[in-house]
Amino acid sequence: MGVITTFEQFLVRILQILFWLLLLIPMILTPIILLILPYFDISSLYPLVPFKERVDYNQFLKFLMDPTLVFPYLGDWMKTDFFKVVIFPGFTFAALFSGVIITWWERKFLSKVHNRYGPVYAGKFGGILQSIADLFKLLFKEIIIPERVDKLFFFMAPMGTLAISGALLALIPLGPSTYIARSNLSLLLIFAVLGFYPIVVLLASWASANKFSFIGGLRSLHQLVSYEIPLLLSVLGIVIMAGSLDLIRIVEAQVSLWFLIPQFLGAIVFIIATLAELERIPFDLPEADTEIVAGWLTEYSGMLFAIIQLAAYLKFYALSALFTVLFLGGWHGPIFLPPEAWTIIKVFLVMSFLMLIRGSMPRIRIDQLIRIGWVWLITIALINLFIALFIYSMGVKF
Amino acid sequence: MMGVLVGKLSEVIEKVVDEPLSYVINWGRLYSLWPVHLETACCSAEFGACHGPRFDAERFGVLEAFGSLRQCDLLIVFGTVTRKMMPRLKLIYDQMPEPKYVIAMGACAIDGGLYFDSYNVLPGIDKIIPVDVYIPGCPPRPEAVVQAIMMLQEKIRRNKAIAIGSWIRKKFLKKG
Amino acid sequence: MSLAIDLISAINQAIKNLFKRRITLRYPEVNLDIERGYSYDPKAQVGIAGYKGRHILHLEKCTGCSLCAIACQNIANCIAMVKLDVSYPQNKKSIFPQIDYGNCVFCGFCVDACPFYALFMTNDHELSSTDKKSLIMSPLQLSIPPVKKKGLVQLEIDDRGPYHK
Amino acid sequence: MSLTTERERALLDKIKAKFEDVIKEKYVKPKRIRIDVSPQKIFEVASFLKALGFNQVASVAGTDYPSSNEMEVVYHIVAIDNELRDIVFALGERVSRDNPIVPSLTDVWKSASYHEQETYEMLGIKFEGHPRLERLLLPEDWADIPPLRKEFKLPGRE
Amino acid sequence: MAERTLTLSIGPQHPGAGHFRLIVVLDGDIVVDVKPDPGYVHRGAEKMAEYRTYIQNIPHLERPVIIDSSGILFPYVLASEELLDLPPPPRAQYIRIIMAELNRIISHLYWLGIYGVFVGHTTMFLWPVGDRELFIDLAQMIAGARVTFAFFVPGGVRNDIPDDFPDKAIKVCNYYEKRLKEYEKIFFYNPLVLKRTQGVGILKREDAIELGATGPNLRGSGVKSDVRKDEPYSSYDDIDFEIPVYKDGDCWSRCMVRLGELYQSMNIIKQAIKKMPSGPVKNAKRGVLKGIEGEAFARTESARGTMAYYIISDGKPYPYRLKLSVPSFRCLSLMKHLLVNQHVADIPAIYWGLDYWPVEADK
Repeated sequence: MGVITTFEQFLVRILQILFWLLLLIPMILTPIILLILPYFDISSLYPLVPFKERVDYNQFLKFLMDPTLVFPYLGDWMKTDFFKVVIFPGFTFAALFSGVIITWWERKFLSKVHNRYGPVYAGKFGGILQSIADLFKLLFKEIIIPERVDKLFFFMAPMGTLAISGALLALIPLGPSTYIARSNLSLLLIFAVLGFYPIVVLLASWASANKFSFIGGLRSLHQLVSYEIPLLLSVLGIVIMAGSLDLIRIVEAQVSLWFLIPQFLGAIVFIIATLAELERIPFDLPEADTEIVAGWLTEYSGMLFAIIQLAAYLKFYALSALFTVLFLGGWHGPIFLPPEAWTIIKVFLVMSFLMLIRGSMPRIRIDQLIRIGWVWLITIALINLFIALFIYSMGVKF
Repeated sequence: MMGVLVGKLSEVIEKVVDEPLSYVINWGRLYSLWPVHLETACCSAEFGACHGPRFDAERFGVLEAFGSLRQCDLLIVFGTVTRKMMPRLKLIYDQMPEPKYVIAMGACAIDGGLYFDSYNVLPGIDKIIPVDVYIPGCPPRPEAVVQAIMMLQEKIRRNKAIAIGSWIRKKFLKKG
Repeated sequence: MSLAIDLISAINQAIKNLFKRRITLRYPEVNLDIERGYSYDPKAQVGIAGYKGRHILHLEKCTGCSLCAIACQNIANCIAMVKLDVSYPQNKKSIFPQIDYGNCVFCGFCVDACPFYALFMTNDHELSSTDKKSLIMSPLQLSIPPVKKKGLVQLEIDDRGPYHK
Repeated sequence: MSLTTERERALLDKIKAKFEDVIKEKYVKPKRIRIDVSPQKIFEVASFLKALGFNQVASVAGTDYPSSNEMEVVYHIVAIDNELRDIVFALGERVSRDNPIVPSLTDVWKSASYHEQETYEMLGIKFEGHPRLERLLLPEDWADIPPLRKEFKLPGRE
Repeated sequence: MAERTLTLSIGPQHPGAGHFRLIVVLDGDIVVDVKPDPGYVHRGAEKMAEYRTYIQNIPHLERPVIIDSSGILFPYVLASEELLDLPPPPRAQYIRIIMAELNRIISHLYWLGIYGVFVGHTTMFLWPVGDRELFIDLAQMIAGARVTFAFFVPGGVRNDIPDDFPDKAIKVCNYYEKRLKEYEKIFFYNPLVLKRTQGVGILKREDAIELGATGPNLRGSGVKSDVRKDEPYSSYDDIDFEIPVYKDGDCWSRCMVRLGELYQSMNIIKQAIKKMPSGPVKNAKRGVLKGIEGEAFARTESARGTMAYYIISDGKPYPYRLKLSVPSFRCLSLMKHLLVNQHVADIPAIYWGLDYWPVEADK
């Protein structure tokens, strides 16, 4: 499939690309369409677009003469659910931030730890287009479907990982009003969504019909199941202190003091459990390349692999953002930057810290991992819970 | 008349579809060459050095030896291929997804090198798989490996990833 | 407790290295300064230290004795004696060594074998090719000295680590 | 570096006292002793050497002598961490080329196991009592004679 | 039993095993049986040596272990000097020591880099591989190649060291001794590395001797055995150095032995530079080299352990039989002993902890 020489091949390839584009790009293209739509008669499209009143052509000409008049409409549009889900705190922003910037930054940052440069030549500035190049390559790469795989689950599993990671984004607020969904139970919902991940991984590994995939899937299952409990326990202290499961309420409770300070042990447990949930070094056992090739990713190639990677980085972003919201005071910061910017800066720093751990730690073994999870982390998380109860019983209100 | 029309059409397609798309695809491919982890012999030590901080092949988007070969595009044959390794090498090449490139690193992979008269060594891997770039040396310096990677990038850049125009010309003009 | 200290000191070590120098040689832009190639003094029977890169053949000294080819015969079997259209007084038969770099292992024993100061090695090492045939270098190609490279640097060491200058 | 051979002589005398008639002294050099034993008696000699302190096999070398129609196996035995550590003891045996079967010394020195397997593969000498006489280094489809025999010629030579 | 177990083939295309295959039988996460399958790089060096003269043998005999190419040539030149009657001059012996120790450092650093990858520590791959270049540059100054030097010849070495070498070598050694402290913090005393390596793959003292372990693997089991001390060759008896020995016999001990050897090797290089006499570097004997009839056995301590050559000569310019006894080959018998009853994740840690270099074992 290297060089496309015939028209049939070209058609097949274009169809394939269309499929992937349909999956990913609408989130970028639709906003542009929606920007233009208000200028036309759109009464039939009322359920889709924000503007309930009819926009006439005179209005359109006025906009052409003075583009600044668009801004109030733009502001209105940015408040719609569609924009939120698809563009700003939602998928497009998260995918671009984690899939393009963070992947590039991870390689550059770790390279600096290693005393070298990392990507340089792709893109003019420090190889900034490296991840785009990887994406283009994977878009046009053959997808190998081994003979014995279970095709349905083999294809569904990457989409499943992407869906789970995307769903996590909905519940995490970046600013006081920049969130997609608000619920009284949003913290609990996040854990509920995370709970689907091991199932998808196990399905993927089983469908791959490969011994290494299977071992990787089993490892992943063990790891994810045993680290969800300390992850949940570590945030209970915050729930007690903030008195709510609502993430926005939790951030608002941190106006005076970040929960990092009273809940330091909880933060440590949360970071360790997060690393395990993300399958990153020192807990990257399901993808441990020197032991089991690429773990449950072994049989995935081309765009399926890219989707899984994108999902992994979205999850990385989502859990880092969760840490920011829970422990680092969310959007609180000096007034000279908008609140969303503070959240993103904090998320970026948290992600950099997790990368630093990747640069300085080896991988640990599965039995040690489970032991750490069930014995140490749960104990520390319980101690942390008692600290929170103690502070609460002292009558300290956040 | 028809011939002229088809000729013009193919030219337009070449200009509008083939060239820009080829450029974009090739740009992605040439900065994202992931090598398969296949160590056939001793040159792998110098390939490791090539990924070390000093020569840092990741500057060109070449990752250090990658986990699964399903995700790789570049097969670097590090030196000697013995008769025991030969079927495995062929198998690995067949398992890689298209498009794939092969670099023969070291004298043994090119022609057998020192082991030209050994009873167990395949004299040159181009007898079983196609090779894009040859790197002489025993083992080559990491700079030579980097140079070979740049050469391969140049080769990919010149390669046409999509060639609809010429296909149309070939198919319809001959008939007409 | 000591466990936590050790963990933190490991992470700290990684942070410290963020402020160290990079050792990377930015190869296509700059080149490592390898001063000279390996040569051999047949009178004293010892070599003179230098890099073992591509050969250089002094046509005006080569007598066509094929000692280099004999030395290489059992090592890599990459030197063949070919006839050229040039005439030199010391080389009546006009045969000179031709080297196949697809086989050459750069051991330098052919240089040790040459008693007439005709075959030395240079510091040239960029020989990659997309074509197997172009790896075979004729005597005339071998007689051209390598191009002087741009941006020569050397490895230096200071308090913040090794770097290229 | 001492160039005398007194210690080596004394050691050899000790062995000679036990196995008067079966061993044949080949040479005694500084730090190197070589004796030849017949394959029937090699097990006893080896056990005695191990009791003396030679506790590891450094190499097992088989050699083909088509001129005298014999094959030779030489065990180079070293002593780890005792007073004989600087001496390398060579224990040789010769068998006929037509039916090369020798007793395996794996029971005396476990470290001889893979060396003997390699010798079996490269020369076709059978080690009786070896647990695992099978293909090791050569390709699975090797159908030629063992490569280190003298009548096996390299491709393109002679 | 057969239904419970799972057979994995690790290698030859596997990130955890290059040019080598381990057939592993698993029961859950525990290894039940191991069968090493070497031979993917068997190139017939011993047979080829019978067709080449003593000088022509040098390039292909150093190929089996190019990262320690002086280590593998050292016993060859010692054995062939005995057969050819070509004693090396004293200066050559010191240059040989410097080269051998530089190569030991280069080899250990490569080992450390790969060990870093094998236990999943990315930084520990890149630091040693990067700092290895410092020593490669030093070796290149002397011998004119990055790894395959072809520098030792029977009767001496091929060329003298350049004038600016001693200063540069001492500068690099001084820098690197400081740098190694950073390695200790991030890797050797990192609690997670300790968790991965301590108590894993324990090789007891008796087993180590019985199964034929050698070099750092043997010293990691508490046996003080080093050919450089046991049977001092070249000029090692003039130099004052220690042999690091660790008692536990686990992967970590084997790591620490190699770390100690890095320090000791730099110490030896510094001393050898100071003590080096002046004079010729090559025996001036000329003519066709023909071995005297007889045999020679020489052993040295290479980076991986005792490297030995057994050469039989029948009076011709070619050796009649050349037997190469390499330390990696002896690791094969350790593998089954160490890997059975361990976890899957420990396979790379134990396997590469033995510093098994398949090319060397296959010859």
